[in-house]
Amino acid sequence: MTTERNESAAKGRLDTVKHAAATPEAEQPWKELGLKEDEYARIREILGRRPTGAELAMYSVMWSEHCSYKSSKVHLKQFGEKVPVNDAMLVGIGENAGVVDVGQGYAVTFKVESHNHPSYIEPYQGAATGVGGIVRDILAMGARPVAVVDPLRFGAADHPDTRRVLPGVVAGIGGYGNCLGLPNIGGEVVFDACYQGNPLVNAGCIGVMKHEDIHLAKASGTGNKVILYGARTGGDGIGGVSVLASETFESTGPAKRPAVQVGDPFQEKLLIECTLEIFREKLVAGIQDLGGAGLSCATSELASAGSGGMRVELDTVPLRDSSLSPEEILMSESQERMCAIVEPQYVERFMAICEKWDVIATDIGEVTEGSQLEIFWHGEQIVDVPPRSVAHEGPTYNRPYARPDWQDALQADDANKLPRPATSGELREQVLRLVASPNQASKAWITDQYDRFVQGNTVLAMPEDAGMVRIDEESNLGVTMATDGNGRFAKLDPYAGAQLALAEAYRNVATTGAKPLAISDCLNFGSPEDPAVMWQFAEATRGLADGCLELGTPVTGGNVSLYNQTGDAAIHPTPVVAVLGVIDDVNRRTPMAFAEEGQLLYLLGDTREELGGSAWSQVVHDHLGGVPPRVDLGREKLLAEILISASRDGMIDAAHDLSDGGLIQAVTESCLRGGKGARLIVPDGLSAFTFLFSESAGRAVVSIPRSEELRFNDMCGARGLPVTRIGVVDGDEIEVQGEFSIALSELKSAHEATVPGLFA
Amino acid sequence: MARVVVDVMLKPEILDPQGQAVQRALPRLGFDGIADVRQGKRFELEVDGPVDDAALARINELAETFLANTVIENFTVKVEEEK
Amino acid sequence: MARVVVDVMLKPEILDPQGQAVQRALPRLGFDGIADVRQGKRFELEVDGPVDDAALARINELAETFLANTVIENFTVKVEEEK
Amino acid sequence: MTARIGVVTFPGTLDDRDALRAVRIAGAEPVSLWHRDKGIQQVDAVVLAGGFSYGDYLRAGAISRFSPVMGTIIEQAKAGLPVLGICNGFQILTESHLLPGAMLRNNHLHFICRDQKLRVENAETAWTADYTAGQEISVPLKNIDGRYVADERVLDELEAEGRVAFRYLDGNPNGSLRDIAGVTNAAGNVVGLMPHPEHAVEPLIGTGRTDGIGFFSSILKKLVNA
Ligand SMILES: Nc1ncnc2c1ncn2[C@@H]1O[C@H](COP(=O)(O)OP(=O)(O)O)[C@@H](O)[C@H]1O
Ligand SMILES: [Mg+2]
Repeated sequence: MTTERNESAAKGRLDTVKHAAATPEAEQPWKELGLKEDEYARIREILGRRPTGAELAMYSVMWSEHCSYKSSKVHLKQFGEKVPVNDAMLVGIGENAGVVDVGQGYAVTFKVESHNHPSYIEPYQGAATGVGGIVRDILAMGARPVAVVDPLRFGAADHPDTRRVLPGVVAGIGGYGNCLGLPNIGGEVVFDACYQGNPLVNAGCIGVMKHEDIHLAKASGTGNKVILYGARTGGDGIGGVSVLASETFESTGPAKRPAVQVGDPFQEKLLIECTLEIFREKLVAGIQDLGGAGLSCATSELASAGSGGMRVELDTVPLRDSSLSPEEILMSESQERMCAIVEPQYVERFMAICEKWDVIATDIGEVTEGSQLEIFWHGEQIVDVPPRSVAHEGPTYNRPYARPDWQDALQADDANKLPRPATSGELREQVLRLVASPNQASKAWITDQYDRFVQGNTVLAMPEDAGMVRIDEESNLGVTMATDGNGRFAKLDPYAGAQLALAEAYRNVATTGAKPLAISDCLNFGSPEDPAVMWQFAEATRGLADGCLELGTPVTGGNVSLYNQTGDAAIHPTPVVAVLGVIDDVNRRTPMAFAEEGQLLYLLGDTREELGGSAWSQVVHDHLGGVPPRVDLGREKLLAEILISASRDGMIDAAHDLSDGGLIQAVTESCLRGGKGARLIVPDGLSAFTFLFSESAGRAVVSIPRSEELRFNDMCGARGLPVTRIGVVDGDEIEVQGEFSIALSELKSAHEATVPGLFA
Repeated sequence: MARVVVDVMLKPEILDPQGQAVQRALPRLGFDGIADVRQGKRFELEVDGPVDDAALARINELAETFLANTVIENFTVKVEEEK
Repeated sequence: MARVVVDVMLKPEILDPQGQAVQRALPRLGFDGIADVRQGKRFELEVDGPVDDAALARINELAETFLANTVIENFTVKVEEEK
Repeated sequence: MTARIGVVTFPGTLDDRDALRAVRIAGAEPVSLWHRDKGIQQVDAVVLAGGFSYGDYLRAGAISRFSPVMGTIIEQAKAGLPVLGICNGFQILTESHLLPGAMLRNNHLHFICRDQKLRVENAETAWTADYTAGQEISVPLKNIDGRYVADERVLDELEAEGRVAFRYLDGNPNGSLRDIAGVTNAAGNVVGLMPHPEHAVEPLIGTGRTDGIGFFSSILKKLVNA
């Protein structure tokens, strides 16, 4: 019955270009496909006729918010305008992922993407295919993927639905990433009620290549073949277009197609190995992964970036479900597929490599002399469009934005005025509550579900400040990545919040001894149609662009995820920033563990009374108000320089950055990691409370051998970084002199029991 | 005690990598003549008390909300045997 | 084309943590009266040609050597329907 | 003269590069073997590395067992070829019936990645001679189907014959019966274990220990002295 439909379609009911030209008045379901009236009118204007069903399908997905960035583009422009002088950039924004030079002839590409919505509907598969998608992006740049990271946000830790979503998401990320053989070296897990109906599942990947291996997504060279390879195409992820199919094909329309895709990590692993072998033999002229919008996106982007046109015989696409209509094939988001442009003389070899890896590969068309993207179905033309108009010339909106009227009241509700612990006993009790709270507690139960050792190059991974992998076994060159984003800070002040996210990730990278080079981001926000959300977005992007300019770390690419809201309630604005760093010799890396009894603890940076948006205000008072900690990017840069020099010169044995939870959180983590206690002295001029809980930015704590104390102090003094000796590594408890002490064993069980208690 | 079996299979239009892996292996094992393989889950529930309409309705609900994710899976419920 | 179903279940003496996890979740979901849950696999094979004794014998062999690991699992084979 | 040690790559094998590196670090000559080839290039020993061969669909190791290379390896292992199965490799060896028992989903149902303490119970196999019986080592563990089971009779037999080669210490990570982390065949040439010694061969990488190198140095000595 299914082939019958296709045959009858081929016999005349197919909406061909000719038919479209002849029937200008035919009704089309543009509205159901999410297009606005003026957008539909523009398509008609571009084509000089009504679009065919297939063309309408392509425009509707490619002009969607997700693919066209129509609401965010005007703001993202800044990342290309406020570019810091940084000679590491090899490929900038606009490609599948940016590429930076890390020295010794190596280049690194990295990117973070969101898979938020699918992960709420089907946590396992949603998260799994999120990993799959970002890995293909990196692969498409010509790089071998070497590590993944996964910044995650969930609803309240104790909400019953979080019990459904979190274990599924974690199993999905692990199930897919572990099976690909990519070590998971970092990420975040944050709980907040604002994410209840809208968890954030961001996934990032790092890839490594030699400079000469960079591949770009373009189709040029008349006569070159378009080869689709990987999984067969099925009806996944094309929910919306089935409307179109059933309109076009009357009553025999297929059942509603699922909006969720199922991933096959095994197939992806084969795709990776196969593609890398193809790269090694230099067989491709251009390459593109198939992600959102599937073939529509891959063909239009490849053609748009190339010099000529492209002709595709859509009926040659290998299918898993023979009932798919041409529109559906164009839109299908079936996973684990890639599209390559191959010179005719290399096709045979290309096919042989695919055969070796059991990967199906099909010649589906070729690069043509013209300038149009032309798609045929059993010999009849169903698409004839200028590819740029689909891929790059979608609508752009300058949506109205306005500082929300509640922002002032929120900032006026000052967290510094919240009641503080009155006694040492209360202070002690609040420390224990803090380190046991879901956001500050150990995430080992989660991260232990990820393989962090595979490939045998992992130098640092969770719970270290940043992940680090060796990329050259001879020279010990390594790369580092940290991701951060604090939605609470961003809610209080989106401009500062974005800069704090950047500063924290930057600091985390530097803490390990690596030099921060460049960033990628994943901007998770509510509906752009809400002026308050749009203001948050505008402020956050402005903050991030300004911050990158000042820190000298360009934005190499990223991802925007809008409409993260439940009803009218938007999530906290959540810009997640991934900073990539490089270290010449991984032997010099600085770990976080306080492991050497007798070493001195120094606090670097200034501690002010800054509790707005802090973990303390959340855990003890369930409060969000005031302003976030002050941002001083000049100071962040100086701190980073000190941490990097100290690691290079072997002055420090351990370091840990200070962020949410403040000093006591950082010291607890480093002591537990090293299995040693610490005696702390409250510095003059600070209350014990502020010393322990303030979240002032630009700080880190380091452990220094006594023999290096003088040299270290001299270096900091000479460069003007305030440092304070705050104690010593000692014993098996954390003691805050004159206040309280807590046995490591008690801290350990408080810190480690929470997450398994909730989810195991 | 009665046994109720809930079979959960991926919807036909959804990719079934497990079933495909089995199918692809068959020729190598010298088996042919099998056009398609799908792999799903089988749950055997031992039910206390009688499996009346009310009990079956509840098991259907259980299957729908918990044992299967109906976004991607179909299920069937059947009473297997009385012991 | 006929469908043959192979059900594979862990042997009764082998711990089935998946079944147990389902069972443990039931009270939380407000279900009771289910004494035991076991989870296994269901394979649906679409067979070309007739499912005669010879074909069934071969599928039995397939199940025994491949679909099930008889160190830990039992299986059953049944013809389901003719289409 | 050094020994040539082959590492098989199946589709979905992940730790093959790591195993080749470990072989090299130990001083032997690493040789890549391909699942579709029947020949094994006259290697002196074979490592079946970790990963998810064929996606671990159906059961871990169930599909790989039927590959051409395994046909040869099964035959030669029975004739004495030293074979080490790590993680997925161990699963392939049980599916191939070169080692007794079977591997099942971990009792907690999750993938688990951690530093795992083990006791070497049998230091007389081809792959453990550089350890001493009772020695405690730590190597990374990472799997989801790591629960070793066999029936009581088989387990008793293994214990009696000293064929439990490794046991988990400080907590059984997956519900394996009698804390079994690895076993050997009666001849001592075929050894399988779930934890990953090939990830513990360099001081800076992974958990920062080198407790795993002994597997590779053991076999090298045995082959070179033979
Ligand atoms: N979802 C996750 N995936 C991988 N690693 C994670 C994840 N969540 C947290 N981690 C790791 O756990 C450690 C602690 O996380 P976090 O407290 O957020 O670090 P920080 O505050 O330094 O940014 C880090 O090494 C981080 O990379
Ligand atoms: Mg940190």
